[in-house]
Amino acid sequence: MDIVAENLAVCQICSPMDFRLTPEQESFRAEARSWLRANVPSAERGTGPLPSLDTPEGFEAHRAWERRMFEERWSVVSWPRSYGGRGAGLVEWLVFEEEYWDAGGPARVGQNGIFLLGPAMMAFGTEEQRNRFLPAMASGEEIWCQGWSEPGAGSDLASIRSVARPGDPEGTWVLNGLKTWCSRGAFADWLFGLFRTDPSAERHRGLTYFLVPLDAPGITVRPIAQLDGEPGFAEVFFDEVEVPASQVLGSVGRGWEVAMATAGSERGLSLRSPGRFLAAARRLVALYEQVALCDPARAERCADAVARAWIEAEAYRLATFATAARVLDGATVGPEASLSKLAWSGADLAVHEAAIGLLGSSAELLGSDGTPDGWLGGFLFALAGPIYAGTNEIQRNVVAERVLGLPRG
Amino acid sequence: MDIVAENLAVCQICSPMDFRLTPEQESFRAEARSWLRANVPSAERGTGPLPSLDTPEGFEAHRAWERRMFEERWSVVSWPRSYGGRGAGLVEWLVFEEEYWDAGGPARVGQNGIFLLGPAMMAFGTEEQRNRFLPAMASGEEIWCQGWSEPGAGSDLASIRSVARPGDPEGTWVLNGLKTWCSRGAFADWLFGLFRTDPSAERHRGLTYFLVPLDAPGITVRPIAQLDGEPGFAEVFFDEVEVPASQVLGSVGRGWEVAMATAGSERGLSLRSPGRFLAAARRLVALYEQVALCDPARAERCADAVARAWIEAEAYRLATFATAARVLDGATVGPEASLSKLAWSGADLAVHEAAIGLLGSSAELLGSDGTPDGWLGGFLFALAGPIYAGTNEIQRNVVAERVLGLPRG
Amino acid sequence: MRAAFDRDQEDFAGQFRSFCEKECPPSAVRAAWTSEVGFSRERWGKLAELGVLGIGVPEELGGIGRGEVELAALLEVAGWAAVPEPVLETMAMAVPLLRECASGPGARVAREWLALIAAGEAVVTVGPEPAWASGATGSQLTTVLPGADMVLVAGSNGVVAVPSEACGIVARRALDGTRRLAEVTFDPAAATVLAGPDEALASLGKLADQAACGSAALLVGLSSRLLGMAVEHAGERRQFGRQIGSFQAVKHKLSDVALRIELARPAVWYAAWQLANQGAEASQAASVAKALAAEAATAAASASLQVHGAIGYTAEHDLHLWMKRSWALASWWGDAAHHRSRVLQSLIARTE
Amino acid sequence: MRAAFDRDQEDFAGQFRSFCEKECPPSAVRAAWTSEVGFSRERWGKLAELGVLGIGVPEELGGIGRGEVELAALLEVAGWAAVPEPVLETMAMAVPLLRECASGPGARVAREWLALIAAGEAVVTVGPEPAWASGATGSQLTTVLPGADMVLVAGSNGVVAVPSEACGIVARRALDGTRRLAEVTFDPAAATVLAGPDEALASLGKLADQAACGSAALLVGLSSRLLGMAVEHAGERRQFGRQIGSFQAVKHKLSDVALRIELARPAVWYAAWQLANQGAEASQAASVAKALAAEAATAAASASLQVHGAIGYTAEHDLHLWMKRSWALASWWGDAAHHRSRVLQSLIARTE
Repeated sequence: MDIVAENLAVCQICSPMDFRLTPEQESFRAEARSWLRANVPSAERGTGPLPSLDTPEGFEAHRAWERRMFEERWSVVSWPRSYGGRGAGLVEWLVFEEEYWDAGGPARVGQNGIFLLGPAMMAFGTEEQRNRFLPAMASGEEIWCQGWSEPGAGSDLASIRSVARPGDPEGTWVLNGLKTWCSRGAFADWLFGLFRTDPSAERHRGLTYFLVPLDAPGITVRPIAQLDGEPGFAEVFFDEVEVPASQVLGSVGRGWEVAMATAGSERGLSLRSPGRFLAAARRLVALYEQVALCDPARAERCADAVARAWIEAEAYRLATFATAARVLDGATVGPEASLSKLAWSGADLAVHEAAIGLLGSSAELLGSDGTPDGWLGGFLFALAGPIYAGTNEIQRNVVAERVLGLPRG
Repeated sequence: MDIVAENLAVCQICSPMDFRLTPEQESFRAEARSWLRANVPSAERGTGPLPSLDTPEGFEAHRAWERRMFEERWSVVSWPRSYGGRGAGLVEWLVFEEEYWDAGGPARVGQNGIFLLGPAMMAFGTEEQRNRFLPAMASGEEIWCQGWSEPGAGSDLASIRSVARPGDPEGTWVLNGLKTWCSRGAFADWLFGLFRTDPSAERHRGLTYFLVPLDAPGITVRPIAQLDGEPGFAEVFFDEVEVPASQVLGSVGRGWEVAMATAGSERGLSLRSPGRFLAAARRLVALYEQVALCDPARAERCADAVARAWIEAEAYRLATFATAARVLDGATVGPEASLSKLAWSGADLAVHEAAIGLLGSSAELLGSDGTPDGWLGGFLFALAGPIYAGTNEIQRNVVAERVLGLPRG
Repeated sequence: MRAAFDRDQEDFAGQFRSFCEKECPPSAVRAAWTSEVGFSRERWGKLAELGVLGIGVPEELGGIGRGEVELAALLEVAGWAAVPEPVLETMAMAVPLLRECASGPGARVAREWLALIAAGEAVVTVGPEPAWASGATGSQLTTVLPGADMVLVAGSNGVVAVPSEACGIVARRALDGTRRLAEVTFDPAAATVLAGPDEALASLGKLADQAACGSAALLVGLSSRLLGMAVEHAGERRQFGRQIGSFQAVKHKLSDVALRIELARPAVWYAAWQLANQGAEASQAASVAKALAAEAATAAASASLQVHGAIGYTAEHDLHLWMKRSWALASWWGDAAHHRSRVLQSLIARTE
Repeated sequence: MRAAFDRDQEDFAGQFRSFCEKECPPSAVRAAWTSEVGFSRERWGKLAELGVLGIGVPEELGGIGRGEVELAALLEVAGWAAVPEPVLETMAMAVPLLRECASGPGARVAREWLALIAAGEAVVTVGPEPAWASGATGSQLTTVLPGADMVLVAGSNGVVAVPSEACGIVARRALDGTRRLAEVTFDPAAATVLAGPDEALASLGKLADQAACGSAALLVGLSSRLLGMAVEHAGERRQFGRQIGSFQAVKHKLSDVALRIELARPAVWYAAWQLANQGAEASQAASVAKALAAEAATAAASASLQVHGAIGYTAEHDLHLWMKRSWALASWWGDAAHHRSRVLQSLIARTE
């Protein structure tokens, strides 16, 4: 009858569209769910919620939780078994994340290491570095903070001025400069970041990626209080800090490439899995139902915002599965990662703004420990989304120029 | 007791804030209302609604309405009596406009002349020009279209390439070039616009403001159909068009200043009075009430958009009265006119989008004459708001640079 | 888990796109506006030859026997090309409805018309649009009446098939010249009952889901073309000595539209897959898809018009052909706000 | 018709602004966060000396005897400076309420407290916030309880005055360190009745209008400072070799905020004028003002945070002092959506 009908009959190379998990994926989901439901710190079992991870005691409590997960190989499910993972695939990782957040899992204090440095180290690190650093990172024994930004280099990351000059003995380096907005910097153990090793090179050339213990002589950490009042990030000062050659990741002078692989992870698939936002969107619907019972007029006024927010989270979930399918077909995630960042930061804000609307003026109340918790804490955190990991203005430029092909300038 | 209290007691120079009209203004309002209610073309009296002014018969019907208004001095209330006006003040003009639109007055076919050229001519024209052109403009005897844009000069108005070279006899000019998006151009009698008289000058220098009859030899008018299918604007081709010296407005080479005064009117107070949007917002509320009776769920979903739209229109009304007060105190409307344009174009869209939402899929239906009328026609017209009279992107630049003082670039 | 078309589906969509580039350029869309019935019977035949019209018709009736996933792939292409033929009405609504009725009281008629559709010999429309979609002040409308051979009328009393010549038709013209709407009345004696009142209610629900999902797929295609036109214009048009696409205001506006489209597209796939598999989330997913796609299209139309400036405001430029179709489909069978409210209701019902 | 302050009003506002620049710099706001009651009793006294506190108190009680228009001018300045003292509660709510009760059963007490307020010797708060404002899950709250000398409790049963020491107070800390909230209970025996149930209902309505208009005035001031900070930062901060304020994304974001503020300000004036003149549109105008001002402030906070980037996200930078006040006041005594719904209701009622 026609060529297309014939084609449909003969070509069966790819598997058809199917939004169900495979039986193996379903059993992975069931195992994760059951472990998480039994182990996630919870008020009911008297093990939670954990104090804010930006307090000294909260930081250690979160570190302990990372270790607990690591012990049962739930800390880094997608990593190879040799580093403490399960070698799980991309879809399994997304499924694990859905379960993690749905079970009310705490924020991941190790996430900068696990999701940003980890992938870069697997791609660019030596075997020694991977064995030395990855398991300790996964277990929470060593918590990493990032050292990207500087006072003059925020969105314009290539303007880095912190320097590393060759030290003595040969191959070692001496670091000087200042890094800022280092998330988790107040209590972390190690820092990863870029330093200029070729002072004559400009912009993104002549940079090198270093790994630095925060207790090294010459380092001063100044915690900075965030909107919630807690030291969620820090300034880190480097004054003649000596670093051995083994703490350079990738080649000297090629730090930008290493960092960009990491930044891709941050904006793309791995930092902000849909599970987190879906869980929040589900809690939002539950809040809506509560409010509808005692203040139907307010609930009605917020209904459209609630629906919108839930739909944004669901759309991000579906879009992420579509990206995963492309990746599994062999595609790499390029500038489309910027679309992903715009999506999750938008969904997170939409969910929390809708919740704040439902709560009315009681939204401003602090928790019993005097810090913003629950929806208010989540709202403050969501506000940072359009700023960190490359501002959303930068992401829109990337989408316009590199996805749509609009002219630079 | 304190210096401030003393100050309050002694200083009475300015009159206090008062949103009431004076008795004189109230009686002006009453007179306008009574005349308009009795004379505005209406279905009830079998005199309206007029056909679209972008059709030949509609154009003439609107011209006749302009003449009717002129006969009773309602066409240009704020103009001096010598040109057919009433010498009404700014507040009176705003009041007249409220009444005009509230009474369902038709679109003003002469508005480009009356609101754009008129003020420029009063400021820059010779006495002969004013006497020759203004009364005919006010009576609808001569309808003007604007000749600002060219294919390469839209938002970037200073890129004009149409030229005027000295003719014979001395003082006359010969025009060549192409003007486009000339609103009302299809049926108008005259055109005003800028032509380059000094070909060596760049950008906004060396331009001259000309007045040209559209039946002059060498002129070709090509009507352009708008979104509603009607020729709402036209391209006007100039091929060796001879123009006498008496048809230059202002000084030769100073056309930009004359045009900018006009553009200020367009964006600022005089082109889009709040009355128009307020009347539409009131009709929107009435539509909401109708829909609430037969489809309460839809009305409920649209309620917030309806309220928002009405509030936008009301806010623009109040802000315009505040601008009027500043003008009456002796201030001039500068770059703030750009805020005004952003406000009215936004309010107009908000009102019509809310109405389209209330109408659901029946919004797409054409009127019985096969053209978009009512809310659909208004929606299409509102869509043009952010584009004409300087795109809203240009207006935001102006606000940022000249009101807020942000750096150019 | 695989959230992507397979190669066959991609290939079929690709072939349909090539077909559209050749057989349905903007000039053809424009010609349809002024044609008698708003679309081309000749192209309808070619669509059948290509297998497009028969995609959802069972193989034994001359179709290809595929489901909503393949349909979604084709409808996105149809939207991209602004195909004027009534693909939504016939392919996404009439075919599934007839398929469901193919074992009921009107099986013979249903099967007959399915075969006619696959062969390109029949245009079938479905109506009237329910009151919740058309808005309180609007009358209940059906699309493409003047050109249809048969009208399926789905109401709570049953599903009946009425030949167009037995319908009383009050034609209403719409802003989009290819959308020929009508208010329809018919003589019950001329109608064949395809489903009784019991099945009809379920059918009506499914019909609404199919309409939502199908219009969402069309809207994603329309949006991507609107975006493409804007990107192209922004790369060509110069003002202030620069391409206007180099201005951040233009870049950010268009990247926001790109985001809306990239979020809507997988939602359409999921809804189509749910419908094809009679999933429990089919209705909800269809509403999610329609809500996202309608918003994407509205944003794409608005951004594209603004980027084009005055030229986009003319009927001479092709932009309006896509823009007007987008506006119409964004509210046809439920606008974004309706579908969001439906999603919230279904989320609440699920937790109860 | 004159939609502008007169010179006296301008001058008074200007003097208050100079006062704030000197007496209430950001460091003073910051100090109030960690102070015992969240504001400064010393500055309260100075505000009285300047005449600010007495603006609405009748002259015979030591005040200046002006109304809501002057109050709006002062509150905009107070918002601009983020003055931590409870000017909304005392000046915009307690004073008008006491003024209304000054001829009722509690006239003596009302007049006494009005005089104390004008003299800077009393801080009076009003509560609790009604349920429609605080949200369904929130308990009913009162502001500045720990530092107040007296609480006016306005409910449908009447308006009563209760000395703070006779109140049961459960303090609740808010995100803005100067906002000291509390759940309040009191012993009726300790309360003075200022108005009976009949007058109370009207008083409660007026109180809500005063709260809406007063918070709107504060929000306009807060917004304009937030915008000012963003403009300043955008002119200083350089990235990619340019001031970030030269990027169109930043320009357009901030010009949109400027527009929201310019639209909200005259709406506040109109509401204040309506309240001062007991106009028929007072309630509607107050809601219009609050809806516009709350949206302006929310937009200003969001844009200013984004323009500041990470530095704006710290508690070290002053931005958060303004941002948090804005968020709180945007929903205090009714958020934008509540007030929009109230506007629509009043528009409909008017046509009926």
